[in-house]
This record gives sequence, C-alpha cells and structure tokens, in this order.
Amino acid sequence: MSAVTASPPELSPARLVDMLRMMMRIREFDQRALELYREGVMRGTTHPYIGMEAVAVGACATLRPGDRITSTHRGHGHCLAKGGDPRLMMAELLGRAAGYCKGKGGSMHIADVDAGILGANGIVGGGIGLATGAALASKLAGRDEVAVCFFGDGALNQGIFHEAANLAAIWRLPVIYVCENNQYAMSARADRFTSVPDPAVRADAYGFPGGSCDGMDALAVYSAVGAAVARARAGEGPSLVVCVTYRYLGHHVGDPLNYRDKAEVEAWRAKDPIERLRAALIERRALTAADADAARADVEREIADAVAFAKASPEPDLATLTEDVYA
Amino acid sequence: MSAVTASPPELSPARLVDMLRMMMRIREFDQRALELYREGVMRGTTHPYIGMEAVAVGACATLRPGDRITSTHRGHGHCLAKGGDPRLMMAELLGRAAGYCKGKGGSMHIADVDAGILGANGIVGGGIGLATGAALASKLAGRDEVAVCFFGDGALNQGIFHEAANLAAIWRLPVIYVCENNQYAMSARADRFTSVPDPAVRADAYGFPGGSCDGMDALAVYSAVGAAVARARAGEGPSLVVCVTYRYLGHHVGDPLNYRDKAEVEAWRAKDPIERLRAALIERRALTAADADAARADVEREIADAVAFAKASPEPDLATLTEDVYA
Amino acid sequence: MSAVETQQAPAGTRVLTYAEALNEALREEMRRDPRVFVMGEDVAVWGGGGVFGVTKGLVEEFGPERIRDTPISEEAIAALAVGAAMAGARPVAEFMYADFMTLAMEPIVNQAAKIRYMFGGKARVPAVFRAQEGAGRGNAAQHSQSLEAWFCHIPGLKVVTPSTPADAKGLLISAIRDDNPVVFLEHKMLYNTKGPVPAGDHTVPLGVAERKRDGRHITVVGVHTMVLKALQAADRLAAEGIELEVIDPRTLVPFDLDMVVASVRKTGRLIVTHEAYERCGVGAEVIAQVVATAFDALDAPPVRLCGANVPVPYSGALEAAALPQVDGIVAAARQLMA
Amino acid sequence: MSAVETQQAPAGTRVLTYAEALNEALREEMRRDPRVFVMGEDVAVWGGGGVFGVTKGLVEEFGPERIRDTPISEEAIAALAVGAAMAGARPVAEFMYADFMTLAMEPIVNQAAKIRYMFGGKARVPAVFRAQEGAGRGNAAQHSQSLEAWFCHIPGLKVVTPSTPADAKGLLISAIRDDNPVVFLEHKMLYNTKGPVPAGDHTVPLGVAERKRDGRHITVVGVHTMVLKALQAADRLAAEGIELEVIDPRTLVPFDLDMVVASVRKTGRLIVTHEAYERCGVGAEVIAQVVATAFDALDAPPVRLCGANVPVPYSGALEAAALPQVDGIVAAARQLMA
Ligand SMILES: Cc1ncc(C[n+]2csc(CCOP(=O)(O)OP(=O)(O)O)c2C)c(N)n1
Ligand SMILES: Cc1ncc(C[n+]2csc(CCOP(=O)(O)OP(=O)(O)O)c2C)c(N)n1
Ligand SMILES: [Mg+2]
Ligand SMILES: [Mg+2]
Repeated sequence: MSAVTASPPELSPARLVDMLRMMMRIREFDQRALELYREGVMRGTTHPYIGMEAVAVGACATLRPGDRITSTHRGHGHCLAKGGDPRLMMAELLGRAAGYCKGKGGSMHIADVDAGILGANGIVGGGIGLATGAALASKLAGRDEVAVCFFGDGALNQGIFHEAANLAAIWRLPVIYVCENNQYAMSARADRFTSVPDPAVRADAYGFPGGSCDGMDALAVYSAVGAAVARARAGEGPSLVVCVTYRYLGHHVGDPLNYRDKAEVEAWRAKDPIERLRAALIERRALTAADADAARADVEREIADAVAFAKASPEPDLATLTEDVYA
Repeated sequence: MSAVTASPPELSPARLVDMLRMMMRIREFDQRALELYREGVMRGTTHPYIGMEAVAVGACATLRPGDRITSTHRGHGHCLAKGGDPRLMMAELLGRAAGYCKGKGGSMHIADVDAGILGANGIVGGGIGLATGAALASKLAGRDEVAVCFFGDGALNQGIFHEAANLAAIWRLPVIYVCENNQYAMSARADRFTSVPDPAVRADAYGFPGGSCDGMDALAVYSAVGAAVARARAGEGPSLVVCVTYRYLGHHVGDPLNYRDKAEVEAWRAKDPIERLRAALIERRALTAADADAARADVEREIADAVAFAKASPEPDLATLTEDVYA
Repeated sequence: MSAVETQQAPAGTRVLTYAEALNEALREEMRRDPRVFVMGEDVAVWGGGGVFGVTKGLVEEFGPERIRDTPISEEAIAALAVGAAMAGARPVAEFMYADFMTLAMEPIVNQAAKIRYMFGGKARVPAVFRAQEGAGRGNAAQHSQSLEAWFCHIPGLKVVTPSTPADAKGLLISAIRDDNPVVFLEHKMLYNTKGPVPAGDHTVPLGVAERKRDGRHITVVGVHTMVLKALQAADRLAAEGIELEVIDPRTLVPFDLDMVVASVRKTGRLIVTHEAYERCGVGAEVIAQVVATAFDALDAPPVRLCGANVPVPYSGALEAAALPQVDGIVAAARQLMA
Repeated sequence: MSAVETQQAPAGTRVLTYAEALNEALREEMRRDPRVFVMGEDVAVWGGGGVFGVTKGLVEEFGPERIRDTPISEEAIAALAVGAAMAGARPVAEFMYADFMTLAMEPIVNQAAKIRYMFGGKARVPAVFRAQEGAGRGNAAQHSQSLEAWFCHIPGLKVVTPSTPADAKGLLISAIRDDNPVVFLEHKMLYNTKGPVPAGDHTVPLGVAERKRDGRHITVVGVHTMVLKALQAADRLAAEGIELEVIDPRTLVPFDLDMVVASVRKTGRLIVTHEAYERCGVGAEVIAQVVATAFDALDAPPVRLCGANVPVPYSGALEAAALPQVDGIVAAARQLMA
C-alpha cells in the first residue's frame, strides 16, 4: 500500500479562511436541518455530516469548477463544499418548488449537475460507478477534469467498488475514491464488517495508490486528496484516499444510538475539525478569534436566510407530478 | 500476500493413479462432447475444460464426500472430479430424460447436489456466493465440511467476489476460492482486464491467505488447495488459490479464436497436465506406460458407454415442461 | 385502522403490531427449527434488532450466529442465502428496502428461482427474501418502490404481500416452511398497524386469498396498504348504498384467481389497486386473468388504481398524488356504478 | 422469413441482416457524434467485434477508446454508462445477454431511470443499454430470458424491441439520439434475419407502432420473433379466410396504444404474443390498456400467447413447448373466430 505523496498547491490565507467558513456553513446547515426535521416541517430523514466537515471541505478545495463529485445519503456537506447553494438545498429539504429538485428529491437526491455535483444518492455505493463513468467521459473527451467519489466505510463492501476500481485502474481513469471512514455504517463498526484493519490496503488489489489521512484535519485531507487529484489530472489514474473521521450524531435522526458509547464520541469530539482549523489559522495569524466569531455569525445568518427562503417558497404544483420523467 | 503452506496428506499410489485416470476421463468426456456438438446432436454450446484438468482433479482430491463445490459454465471437469456420473452428464448434454437435469439444464446447469456438486453455472461469478453460502450453512450446523468455489480469471472482476470474500473473511467461513486463471475470459486477456499482475494479491484486500500455484500440475494444485482446505476445516477461514492454467481450445465451440496465437497455445500444450502426471507416476513407478495406456482405453470405453447411454435415453416427456418449477 | 386498533382480541389472539407479528413468526420458527437463521443489515445490533423492529430481541435469544448482521453487500446476502439453502439451512435474508433488491436480482432470479427446475427437480432452495416496500414517508424515489411485479414475473419464486398483523405472522411462518424461494414483501407504512394475532403455530397457506369484506357491487383487489384504503372506501361508500367486496390476495404467486373470479361473477365489476407503478404492475396481470376467465361476467371494464408512472417524489403533496388514495377508490366506484 | 430474404431491396435500401443493420446504426452515429461510444464485454476484439457481430469492425474505425472491451462487471458497465452520460458522453453499453442485466438493475433502475425526475428535470441521462434476449438456441434458463416487462415497469426508461433489420437500425439511431435512458432489447434469433434497410440517416421514432399486415378479423400484437410468427400464422389463416392484422409496437415504452386500439375497434378481437414469461409480462399490460380503452369494442376476451411460466428448458422439444409458436397462434385465431 502506498499513498500518493506529491503535494498540492499551498493554500493562501484567504482560501484557508474560506475553508473554515465552509466547514462552519456545513455544520450550521446540518444543525438547522435537524431542527427543521424535529419541527416536523421536513419529511423522510436527514443524515447529518456533523463532525466530518473536514473531509468534504478539504477534498473539494482541491477541485476546479469543471471537476465533478458524487455524493452519498449524507450529502449536504459535499454539496455545499462543491459550491451548492444553501437556499436551494434548504428549499429542497422542505420539499418546495424552489428547491434544487423542485421538491421531488429531498435530502438524499440534491444535485447540481452544472456545478459538477452529480447528486447525493440513496443507494449506498450508488455514486461509485457514476463518478467512475464521469471520469471516463472526461477522459474520452480529452478534458483534464477529475471526478471525486465520496463514499462511506460501509459502501466499501459493495461489489460496485470492486468492479469500478478495477475498471478505473485498467483504464487509468481520473477518479479519486474518497472513503469517509467514520467508523460506522449505521450500527456496523467498520473494524468488524470490513475484513482489513486499514481499508486503504484495498487499493493494492487494483494496483493503484491507497492511503489514509486524518479526516478530522481539513489540511491533511487537502494534501492527501490533492496529491491524488494531481495524479489523476496528469493521466496517471485513480487513487483511494481513506479519511479517518467520525459522525458525532446518529446515523440519521431516528438512530437509537445503542451501539457506541459516549466516551468514544467525546474522544472524537475533542478532535473537532472546525476547532482545529480555527486554532491553526489563528496561530498562523490568518484569522483573529474575532474574525472567526464573525464568520460564524455570518454563516448563521446565511443559513437562517436559506431557511427563510425555503419556508417562503411554495409547495410544488401538483401538475409537476408527471413532469420531467422524460427529457 | 501469503499462501497457506501446511501440506495436505501424502497421496497413495492408488489415489494418484485415480487422479490420472480422472484427468483422462475429463479430457475424453469433453472431446466427445465437442464431437457430439459438431454432429449436431447437442444444443446450446459446450465449454471444453481441456488443458485445465489438473485444477479440478487436484482440488477435488482434497475433498471429502460431504464437502461441496460450485462450478462454472466450463463445468464438466469439476463435476466429474467431484464424483459426477458421466452417463447422467452425457445424457444431459443431449437433453434427454435420463440426464442429471431431465434434459432441462444442459451443459451449463449440470448438478448433483447429493454429491456436493451445487451446479455448473451460466452466470460468470454465479457460484461464488453460492459456495460462500454453503460454507456458512456448514458452519452454522457445526459440520466440518468445506466448500470449494471454482471460478475463472474473468469472474474475479465481478462484484460478488468482493462482497463474498469480505463476508467469508469476517465470518471465517470454510470456503476456498479456487481461481482458474486460464489467461482469458473469452477474448479478454487476464493480464489486461485484471488490474494486478497476480490476482492472488487480491486476497490481501480481505486479510486472508492468497497464493498462486501451477495449474498444469495436479500435485501442485493438490498441495495448494489441500492446505487451504485444511485451514478452512480447522475453522481458520477462507483462502484464495489461483491456479495458473490454460484452455487449449476455444472458449466454446463457436470461438473465432482471433485473439491469441498458435505459438502461445503450443507453449502451454507442452506443459500438458495429463502427460505430466503420467510421466511423474511412471517415474515414481506408481504406473507403467502400459497401465497408463490401459487406463486411457478404459476411460474411452467408459465415455463411449456414456454416449451410448445418453443416445438410448428418451427425450423428455412434454408433460415435464411444467414440472419441478416448485417443490 | 382505528377500528382495528381498538378492537378486542378474540380468544387465542393478542393485539400486536405488524412488526411484532413478524417478530413472533421469526422467533417461533427459529425455536422450532434450528436450521432457520436470519441475515441482513442491522438486524441484530441496531436498536436491539432491525430498523423497523422486526428482528427485535432475536439476537439475545438466538445469538449472533443465527441473527447475523451483514456488511452492506446485498448481492452477497441473497447469494449466500441461496447457497446456504442448498446446503440444508433455511435462511431468512433481509433487505432493508425492496429498492436495494435491485442489487440482488441475479442470485434471486437466475439462481434461486431456477435451480430446482434447471436441476431437474433434484434440489430445493428454501430461502426467504424479506424486504419492505411502499411509499408514504417521504423517502423519495430510491426508498419507496414496490417491486412485487418483477418477482411475480419470474417462475420459481413465490411472492407474499401481507396486509395485516395476523397474515404477516401466518404467511411468514408458511414462507419459512416452504421448500421454495419466497420473496416476502412487507410495507413500511404497515409496521405500526395493529390487529389480533393468533398465538402459537398460526400459519396462513400460500395461495389463499381472503375476502376482507363482502359486497354485491364491486370487487376490489388490493395489495398491502391498498387493502386498508379499500376498506375505508367501502365504509364511505356503504352510506351511499354502494357495496365493495374487498379481497386481499395475500400471496401474489400463487394467486387465488378462483376467489377473485367468484367475486367478479357476483359483482360484475372490478377495481385492482396497488402502490406499485401502474405500467406492467400486478394489476395488469389480475385484469388479464380475470378478463380471460370471466369476460362475460364483466359489466364494465376493470379499473386500475395504481402508483403513477413516475419515480416516487419526495414532497408530501406530490407523494400523496403519486399514490392511489381512498378518495380515488370512492370516485372510481361511483363512476363504475353510474 | 424466406419471403423477406429473397425480396428485392427497394430504392435507397440494401438487404442486410438485423446484426448488420445494428452495426450500421452504431457506425453512422459514431461518425456523426463524437460523444457516442460503446462499451461491453467482447465488443472489440472477439471475432472482430461482438459475439453476435453487432460491433464488427467498429474498433478498426473508431479505436479501442470508443469501442471499449470491458471486464466481466455488468453492474459497473451500467453504472459507468450512467455517470458518463451525466458528464456529457452518449454511451451505448452492451450486455451480452439480457439475463446478465439482473446484475445491473441498480444503476439502470435506481439511477438512470430516476435521475432526471429526482433532480427536478435538471439532468439528462442519454445512455443506451443494449442486450439481446429470447430463447430458441438451447441456451437454457440463464441465457434465454426476455425481461422487457421489468424495464417497462420502471418510469423513466424507454424500452425498444425491434423485429426487423430496418427497425433495428432506425430505432437504434433514435435511441442513441434520445436524451433519456433507453433499454434496447434485441433478439438472439433475429440477428441473422434479413431485410431491406434504408441507407443513411434512417430513424424510426420511439413510440410509433407499425402495422405489418392489414386484416379485418383479429388484431395480433407481437414482440420480437412473435411478429414474424404472427405473420406466418396470418399467411396460413388467410387460406381459411381468417385475416390477422399484425401490429409490431416496436417500442414498448412509449407504447402506441392508439394504433392498437384503432385496430381492435375494427377487428373486435385481440391476441398479444411474446416470448417473455406470461405472468406479469407486457401482454397483461397491453390487455389491461385495451380493455380500459376499448372494452365495448371487444367481441371476445383478449388472448395471451406467451412464454410458459417456467424457466426456459434446455431440451429442444421442451424449449419449443415453452415458447409460443405459429401453430398456437393459428389455433387461437380459429378458436376466436369459432
Ligand atoms: C444499497 C443500500 N443498502 C443499504 C442502505 C441503507 N443504509 C443507508 S446509509 C447506510 C450506512 C452507510 O454506511 P457508510 O457507507 O459507512 O456511510 P455513513 O452513513 O457512515 O456516512 C445503510 C446501510 C442503502 N441506503 N442502500
Ligand atoms: C454475468 C455473465 N457475464 C458474461 C457472461 C458471458 N461469458 C460466459 S463465459 C465468459 C468468460 C468467463 O471467463 P472466465 O471467468 O475467465 O472463465 P473461463 O471461460 O476462462 O473458464 C463470459 C464473458 C456470462 N455467462 N455471465
Ligand atoms: Mg460510515
Ligand atoms: Mg478464464
């Protein structure tokens, strides 16, 4: 097992601050989503990304606008980090006409194909083949775009990973498999349900680089994914980057959470990715504590605004029921 | 990547001669099947095992009657080696009432569940999950049976391999994945379509032993699979054994064979597994050349007999069309 | 449903939820037959057993060997079940949502359904493939499908769709005891519905429908939730003098055509209603069979009230519009009697 | 078929086989549109292109990047096609046998079919999923299924089933140009059938049936080979004064109900025939729609002549018995007219 090591471009202070702000935005978004769910104004369910913000933000910071991502059921963070509009997302959570999907998709199907967001996905592993196919399209068209595929430790055991990884390897496709190892797939502990202690070794089975990084550290993610992106863009093929992280909250709002103990959660919370980047930026003098607080306040306003936008949007017209089944 | 190394029980001269005879039987069977196909008395197609006899025979020599195998589209060899009756097999090839499947299955669906033969399979990779499930049943019932799963280099890229191998690993199931790397999956060269030079490394992704052996040498197969069987029977879990071999003839009778050259075929034919075991046994004095010739003549008679049996069997009664859909 | 909820349990029964009834079936069969085991995602640990509570408490009684949490590997779950069944076990494989069975069609359809026939009757595949289907919770297009028609299309499978707790228990026990592969489809909106459930060895044979309500005017064949909605429609229509005869086929394969035809011969009118997409759904099959058998008895063309031919939308208003509702049954019935 | 084979090609057409016609469609579209590419097992190298010759010679003209041989990974073939289509390519993914699509249902059904709708109309998935189905060659239960009903059940997919070389070409071109996911199902016994095929840019719109033969007495709707068998039956019955009107829907989704209903209004009698398993097959849907639309016009109950509800057996005699045949159509027609 060998990770890619080339380092991606140095991040400017302004970009770093943007990343911190984005992590705050994601957390705030998901916190409000939970509240809306508990208020009863949201249907289905919502899978909070809280605790994992460094992964989406670190990974997406390596991308260009023309690059693509595929996301998961736990997709709000990926979507925001790749440039999704929180207002259209929030409206979608409320099933409104102004939502990204005109109310037809909900949390698990938010997408913005023009922004390179090929969608959240209700199928565990569902995005793996899509990202690989998008990478194939880029390669066929001679465009130097890459595709980043976010997926969980649970998705790693789906057959599609094996098939897609083998294909990406033999075809040297510009795809980066970013495995968010948040330790659990619902109640299934990664260390019991995946047959190897470090899932990154699975890359060896396909002959491409694989490595793990600290998924609670946006800069570590940025480096690891950035190196893989550079490799992919240079035509050298796929990589697997395992980001070791944790979901602070339940799998979704209905999680009984009887499969892990509080001490474990606390230990991970102590490594909070937002606090960590904030502290690092303050140390580097990229930011003052007051700036950080102001950023948080901005983000809160922004998300409150998104909620207001969502609530003001009308319900979809019933006539839309049969629209957009076919192009 | 590390293969299992414990060695299986020494084979008696009588057993070795049986193995040679079985290899001859398989070859003779498949040669006659091809002739029958060309005569026009057989439908569908037939996938000859010729050249690969050492794999089925070496592997099945490690098994007990209560053990199980799953086979492939290229299944006649596995079936005979595990104790299938050539008369019932031949009758099945001709679609007759006396066939294993009463004429309903044909070459790709011959099975003898009571003999532990869970069937040839028309789906590439179709047997992988079945063997793993059979191993699970043995484990659950507390029986020390094992399951040997034969599958091709092509099948190795199916998602089911990944899923089943991971499960077998975490559940320590008594299953042995015997990959018959005969260099091709139809026209697809293993070295181009599988992303790693030695498919045995894929075992590392699941944390169980994997190794390659000379699939043209029945004794090498016997040792490699035997060690894995011993491990499985001892409750230590699955293994992957890659048997490096070759199919002498086309994928099936209709193969245009435009994807490989004669020299390659000749080089492999020079390692013929039957000649090799025959020579080894003569050298060990387990057999004389005359014995070997007599064995071949026996086998020819046996298969001629099977053909006669098959031809004498009636066509299935049309009333059976709707029988046996449900138990 | 409130009528059922408040109802007294007849002798020998208790009022249980549909989920509890399924749980009881699993528990009793696992006690009775050591070959039975359960595997699926989050069936053991999560919340003490199952996302919908169907396997609740089972791991405590039977241990993690027989109540097996699996990784997320639907194809393997199905394929292992087939292999285990061929090797003498009686697996009950669970798929968290029927939508995920799209990943498991190969082993179910090419292997389980065909093995016995392909092998000339010399094998059995006594596996149950459980899943829940249906819409109603805003789970959107990939978590709301009703795919029973696919399975009904495939010879060699039996297909079961209970609508009440009692049937849930009785049919699941029968499915486990059956020597064939059975696709056992529950409905997510039914898990919390309540009804009287016989204690002990209660079986409902596969292939026998139940007349849930007698009526003279229109035969309504419903699947899952649509049985309950049809009964509600019948209540409303009774006031207008329109009598619905409501039939729950309970198993779609085998299908109790006799009971449906006998009813249609009496009523002369037929409504078939299910949540699954209308096109190529089971409703078409029921109509084709009734028309072939009792064309002369029909006073009006049979009517389908089914899921719209659209992916199930998320929004509550759209989702409701995509599904057949009580109002729609009432309206269709009035129209048929007009 | 002999009538067709010996027939002179009208101006602007050549006599081609069905396989050659498909090949021509692929070649012309790949020349016209650089976004089109083909991927599948053994589409490039094997025999110069494809187990059935459909992709013959294409790798020579377009190279291995656009004619991509894949490993045996059906789920990935489908899923990559979906992703590639979303990223601007126009993939034509080939499955060697429709039976293997059981491995690819997840991406086709949960992703391709639903993405546009789920995303509020803001995405397109212009992917073609090609496969061949059908029985007749002793390929047995796992290589002979006709699974079109499954795809027809799923909103968001179009489903195409050409029966002639000209339609094969014209429909495949339309499918490739369509902005929706199209399941394009060929039939293994048709590849060597011949017929006149227009040269150049020949398209057949998706959703328009073709009346293959006019007749006054019975409407026969057939799929794939059953169109040809119906025409043979019509020849035989003509001598007895029974006229069949034979309709080939050509695309099952969208379905040209208008043409079928117009015909039934004329004939008053309907036979629907396909090789797919009868239960929950497309025939049931056609009957349900016709009955709903033109009940009054029917003089007799519609008849289905379909694949038996059994896995397809290997033996020639059994396989023939499992499939609808010309004799069966003739007998059913006589019965309808009796
Ligand atoms: C094919 C499929 N199987 C099962 C599920 C149900 N499910 C939703 S999320 C989930 C766990 C996923 O775990 P992981 O991939 O680690 O992602 P995480 O939730 O930890 O972010 C499961 C089992 C599903 N949505 N799709
Ligand atoms: C799921 C599936 N895909 C494709 C095929 C068509 N097919 C039959 S055999 C074969 C090649 C198999 O190669 P391998 O696994 O190496 O076995 P071998 O033929 O070399 O013994 C293919 C592609 C099939 N039968 N099943
Ligand atoms: Mg996880
Ligand atoms: Mg091979």
